[in-house]
Amino acid sequence: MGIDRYVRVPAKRGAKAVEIAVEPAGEDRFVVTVDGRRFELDAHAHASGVAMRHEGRSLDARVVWEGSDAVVTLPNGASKFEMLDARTYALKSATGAAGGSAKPVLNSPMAGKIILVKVAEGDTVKEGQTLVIIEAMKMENELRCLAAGKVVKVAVAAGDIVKPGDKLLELAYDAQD
Amino acid sequence: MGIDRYVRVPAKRGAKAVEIAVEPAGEDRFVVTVDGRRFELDAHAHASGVAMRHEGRSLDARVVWEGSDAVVTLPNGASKFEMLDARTYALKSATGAAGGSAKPVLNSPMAGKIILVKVAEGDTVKEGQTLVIIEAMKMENELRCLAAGKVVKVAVAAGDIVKPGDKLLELAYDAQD
Amino acid sequence: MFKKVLIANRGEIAIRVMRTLKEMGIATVAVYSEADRRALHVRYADEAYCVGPAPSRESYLRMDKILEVAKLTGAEAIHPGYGFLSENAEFAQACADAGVVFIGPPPSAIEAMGEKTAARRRMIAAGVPVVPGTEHPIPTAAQALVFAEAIGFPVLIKAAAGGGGKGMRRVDEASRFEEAFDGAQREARSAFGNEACYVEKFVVEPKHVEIQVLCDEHGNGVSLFERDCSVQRRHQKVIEESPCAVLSEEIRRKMGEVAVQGAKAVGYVGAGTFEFLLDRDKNFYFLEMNTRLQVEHPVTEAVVGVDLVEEQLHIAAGLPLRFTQEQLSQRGHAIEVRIYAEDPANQFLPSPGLIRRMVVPQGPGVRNDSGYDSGTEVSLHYDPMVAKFIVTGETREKARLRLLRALDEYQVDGIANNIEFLKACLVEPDFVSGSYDTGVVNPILERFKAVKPLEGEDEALALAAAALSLHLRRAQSAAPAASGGETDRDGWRDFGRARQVSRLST
Amino acid sequence: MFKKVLIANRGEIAIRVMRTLKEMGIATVAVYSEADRRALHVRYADEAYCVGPAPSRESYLRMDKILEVAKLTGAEAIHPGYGFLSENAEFAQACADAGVVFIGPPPSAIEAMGEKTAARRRMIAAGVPVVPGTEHPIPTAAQALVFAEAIGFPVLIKAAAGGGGKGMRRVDEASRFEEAFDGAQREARSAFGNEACYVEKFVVEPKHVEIQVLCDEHGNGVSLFERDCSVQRRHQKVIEESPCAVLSEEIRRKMGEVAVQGAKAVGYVGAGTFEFLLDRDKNFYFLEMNTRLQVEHPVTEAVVGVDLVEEQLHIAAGLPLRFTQEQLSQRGHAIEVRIYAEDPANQFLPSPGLIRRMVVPQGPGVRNDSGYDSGTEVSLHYDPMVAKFIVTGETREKARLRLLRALDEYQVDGIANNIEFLKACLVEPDFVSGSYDTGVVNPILERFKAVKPLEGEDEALALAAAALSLHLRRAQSAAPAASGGETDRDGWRDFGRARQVSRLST
Repeated sequence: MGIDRYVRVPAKRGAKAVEIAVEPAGEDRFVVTVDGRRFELDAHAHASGVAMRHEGRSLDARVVWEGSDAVVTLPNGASKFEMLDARTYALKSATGAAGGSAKPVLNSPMAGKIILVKVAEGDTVKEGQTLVIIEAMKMENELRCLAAGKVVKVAVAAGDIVKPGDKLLELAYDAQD
Repeated sequence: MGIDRYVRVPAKRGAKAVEIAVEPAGEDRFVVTVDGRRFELDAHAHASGVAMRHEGRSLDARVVWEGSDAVVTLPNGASKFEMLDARTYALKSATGAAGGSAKPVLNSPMAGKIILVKVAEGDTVKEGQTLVIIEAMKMENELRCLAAGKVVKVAVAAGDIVKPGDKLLELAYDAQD
Repeated sequence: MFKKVLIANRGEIAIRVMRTLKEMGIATVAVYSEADRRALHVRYADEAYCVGPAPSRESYLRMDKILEVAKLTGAEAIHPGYGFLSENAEFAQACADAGVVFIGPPPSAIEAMGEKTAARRRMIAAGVPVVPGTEHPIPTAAQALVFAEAIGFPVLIKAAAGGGGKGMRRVDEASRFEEAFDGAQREARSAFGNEACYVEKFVVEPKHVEIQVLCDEHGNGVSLFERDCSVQRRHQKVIEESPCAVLSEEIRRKMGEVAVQGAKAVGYVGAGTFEFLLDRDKNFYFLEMNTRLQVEHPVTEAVVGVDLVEEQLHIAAGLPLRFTQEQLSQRGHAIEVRIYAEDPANQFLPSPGLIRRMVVPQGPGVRNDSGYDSGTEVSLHYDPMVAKFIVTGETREKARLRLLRALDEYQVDGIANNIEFLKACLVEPDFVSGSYDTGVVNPILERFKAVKPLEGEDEALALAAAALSLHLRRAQSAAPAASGGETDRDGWRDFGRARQVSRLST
Repeated sequence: MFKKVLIANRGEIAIRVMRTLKEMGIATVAVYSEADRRALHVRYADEAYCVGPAPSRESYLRMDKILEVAKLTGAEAIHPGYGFLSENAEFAQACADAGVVFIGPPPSAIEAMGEKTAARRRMIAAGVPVVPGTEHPIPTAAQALVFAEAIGFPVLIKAAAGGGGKGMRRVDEASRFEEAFDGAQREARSAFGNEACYVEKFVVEPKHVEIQVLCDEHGNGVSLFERDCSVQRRHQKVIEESPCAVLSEEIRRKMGEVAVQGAKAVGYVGAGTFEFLLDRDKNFYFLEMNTRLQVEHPVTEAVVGVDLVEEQLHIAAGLPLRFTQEQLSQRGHAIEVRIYAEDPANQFLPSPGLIRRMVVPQGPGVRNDSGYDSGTEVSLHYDPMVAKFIVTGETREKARLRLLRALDEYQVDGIANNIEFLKACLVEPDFVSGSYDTGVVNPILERFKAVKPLEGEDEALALAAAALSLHLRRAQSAAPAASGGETDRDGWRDFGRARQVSRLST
């Protein structure tokens, strides 16, 4: 059947690495160990995720994959995990992308049209100040500044069409850490 | 993109072979020729089949694949087609499976338990006569004879568990063709 | 109110009950057989426990196991759904003995109504009109035949412990009687573990009309009016509606009064249904009482505006009814169809298997209760009902047209189903007029072709669709994986690989 | 009745209208933009024609093209839905000139109510109470500020041609007025091609309560009672319900009478809505009339038991109303939520994109109207509403709890959406009590976290689920293709191939 007898699945929860082992234990039965914590589970995959039973508790986990990230929803909330293989993990560690400090680049959170850029390079900006107005679906959306600082670079102009993730501005936040 | 510029799709409608050509003609546009009849279509595949527009008419064709058979449902009805490749077609022609005369084998139409076999080898049977009683989902289902003839072989006995397609009886129908 | 309730059932009814429980903030405990490990009702519950192997007798009918789960989980009450243990007085008693509330009538009421001939006698005593028939089960076919000849054919053979048409046989002539009686006994034994059968007069061209009642522990009882369940195939209800198109306000009131009176006569508590035959002259005869929730309860919910499961819970918790007869009324019209995994092209034989795709109608006035979804399996071990589907409209005709619209949207692919057959029933003139009787399905069965084949341009366009489906899947399969689309491919890769793009040489 | 009707709209409302048309046996003609080639409303129609490129102005607002399609197909009437051309008097006139019935009021009534300040004047003359404000659009921010200071802050800046909150700004202090006015004008110009704005008094802590009316060509008019639409975020309705929890029978009757009176004053024909502000003392002020079907019309349909689209068709065909005011009543309670493709974790910015999986709640008392399904795309060109979802219950509390149950079942995966935000609104104490006003959303916005992260054992179990999902997909991918399962694999093969089964070296 090609099912591995014992599978290790590295994952990340925020910046912290977790080790998960999945051991098949019969039809639709598994022993899953998460950071040393052992769970005996009935489980099967379905279109929307994984249905599990743990000590009688029925947990229908919705799992949405975004690339190698899994967003798992249970009745009490939802968490996103990065599911890694060893190679990818090593790569990410090298570039140090795990940092987590607020990025000094304002990327477009959506697809739309730039209506107005309210700041210029060199401007000093306050927290909450409107930086850019972007229109999508006939609504204007104001992108505001998250902390005080300075505008280093403006990458777009009114009339530009942007995709999600496109760089709009570069900022230098005032010293805080 | 790997999309063929011009694709021939042999198919069968009942016992008759049909030749279909699919020619992409722009985004979501195709020219499809069915036995020489030319259709200019807007079309795209979706989860349940193929949505088409033909001369303004919107045709949301449900397509269910059963192996290489396609069952296509349109508002006015549904038809099943065997979609072939040249190799398979040649093979089928050789074995002469296309015949179509009533098969002298009674296969189980369902999964279930044989309750009663009401005939024995050598019995003469009339049209409509009950041959086998099979139980599934707590209901008894009587399998009746479609034409007069003789029982050649009985392949099951009361208490047997059968799957769909399992042979139950062999019959010899009285001369008719 | 209870904090946790166990549902001793499976499929759509388990989920339907759990939906109301969740709305009431009550935790749910499911039980399941090994065959149902992947069933939706297990996923829907807060807790779930396996109670045995696939056969019902070893799982869903295991009272001991189910009560054990109730104890273990601290469930204060058990909802039995329909079928299985729902009309089992012994189970109701076992629940009481174990200190768990059985959400249904007291054991004595189940007993009084459960054995059909005893029920007839009780109802006759209570002044409820009944169909002529034997008052006790008859042990042998020969003895039964004597009685049948006495009341005159046609007669109906019925399982004393029966329900849902199982073990039921109509016999029109003496020569066919004994074989039918033996078959009915055999089926009854297999389905209920009790082969007792009885015989009654078959009322010709009747309507099957039933009255929904609710009774509380405090002596209150109300009728929630009628359902017309005359569209039956092999005594299995297929389409149900409320109101009944031919019922006058006066007969409706009378039937309701008689039903409440009958229920009170046996000390009934909870939701229950009085089934009647209604003849051409609007005489009605008691058939039997179902001492549980019915499959067709949603048409009453739609028209009367109540949640019958919630009312069951309130009654079981000892609360008085929340409305009087005067506060209840019917508004609009509702029709329910039962979608079965069965093959109309093949004598309606059950067709268990994997549902590859299920698409449920949406928009105004529709309700779907199902125990299945795309990718789930209809097991051969249990009832072949995939879903009950209900529409509501201002008028009967509006509801009927809405149902036709909706069934056009309904898809259950991968297994044979009766959707096309249901549509054929809905356009049958007798159904359209509302004056149909329980024989309405017979002429439809004769005419009905499960699939009307396409012709002319439609057939050519269907071939084009099949070819495009093949072509577009090939194209998708050839497209770079980087596109990242996680849309449904229906296993296309496997199929695509085996195919050749080449010319047919004829 | 018409034999064929063109629907000049897209998305859920086009499909909702077509569903009723199909139930009435009327053929349907869809129009679509190039961006909507694959949209569901194109698939649902009997015929469909492309009317131009993605931008509305070049497609859905092209009166000439749409009328050309009507001519070509022989459609006898056009249903405009909401938005787009639905409140465009010029289009209604063009339809009349082309001999096609516009399913809506006469051009004169649209004109009378369309320009908000003119409508105010008409309503004042008709005896309808209004909120104090300017009676004409004001050209410049400076002039508007003078007026705003005269009536006193807070004030509301509104687009004269507006609707749906576009171009609307609340201003609490003079210093922020001019910037807001300029922004409103800019947005109005972009959305409606008309920058005219006016200013009115902002009623503090009001409810937004509207009255649904139906008027026929024969001088009859009825009120179908109220909807409470006070749950708004940035003046966009999010949750609507009927009845309004705080309305007395007397105020309800008064509001209905005033609305019918106002409609008659402008010769209104068809379905329309009078929007009122209801203050703490139950004084109500006319805000504006929507001369079309509203997004929230289903809560009225549920509670009153009518199909408003069918009534629109009857009226447009010149038939008299099918009921009198006395025959109409409210039963039960209905709540609608609007499911938007927007990201609550990111200032509710629109999040267009591919819906990878959409699962719609089922069971009793739910209705879903959507223009999308699994595998379809929410375009950035149009409104980000994915679906309107409606529940019905015997009481307001039952409906609210049912909605919470149902939203737990609702899945829209692949794009950000507001479902969790809707749940947060439904448990807000002010919403629970029913006494909320239009400010109810503000405290929720402050507290709301789109995703509550899992903790402790739940987090560990979620990690187990993710690992199992990975593992089971790998196993399925490795299984022999002969198993023939055509179940959904969500593109797992691509992903599986890139992964390594190996140990993490930390």
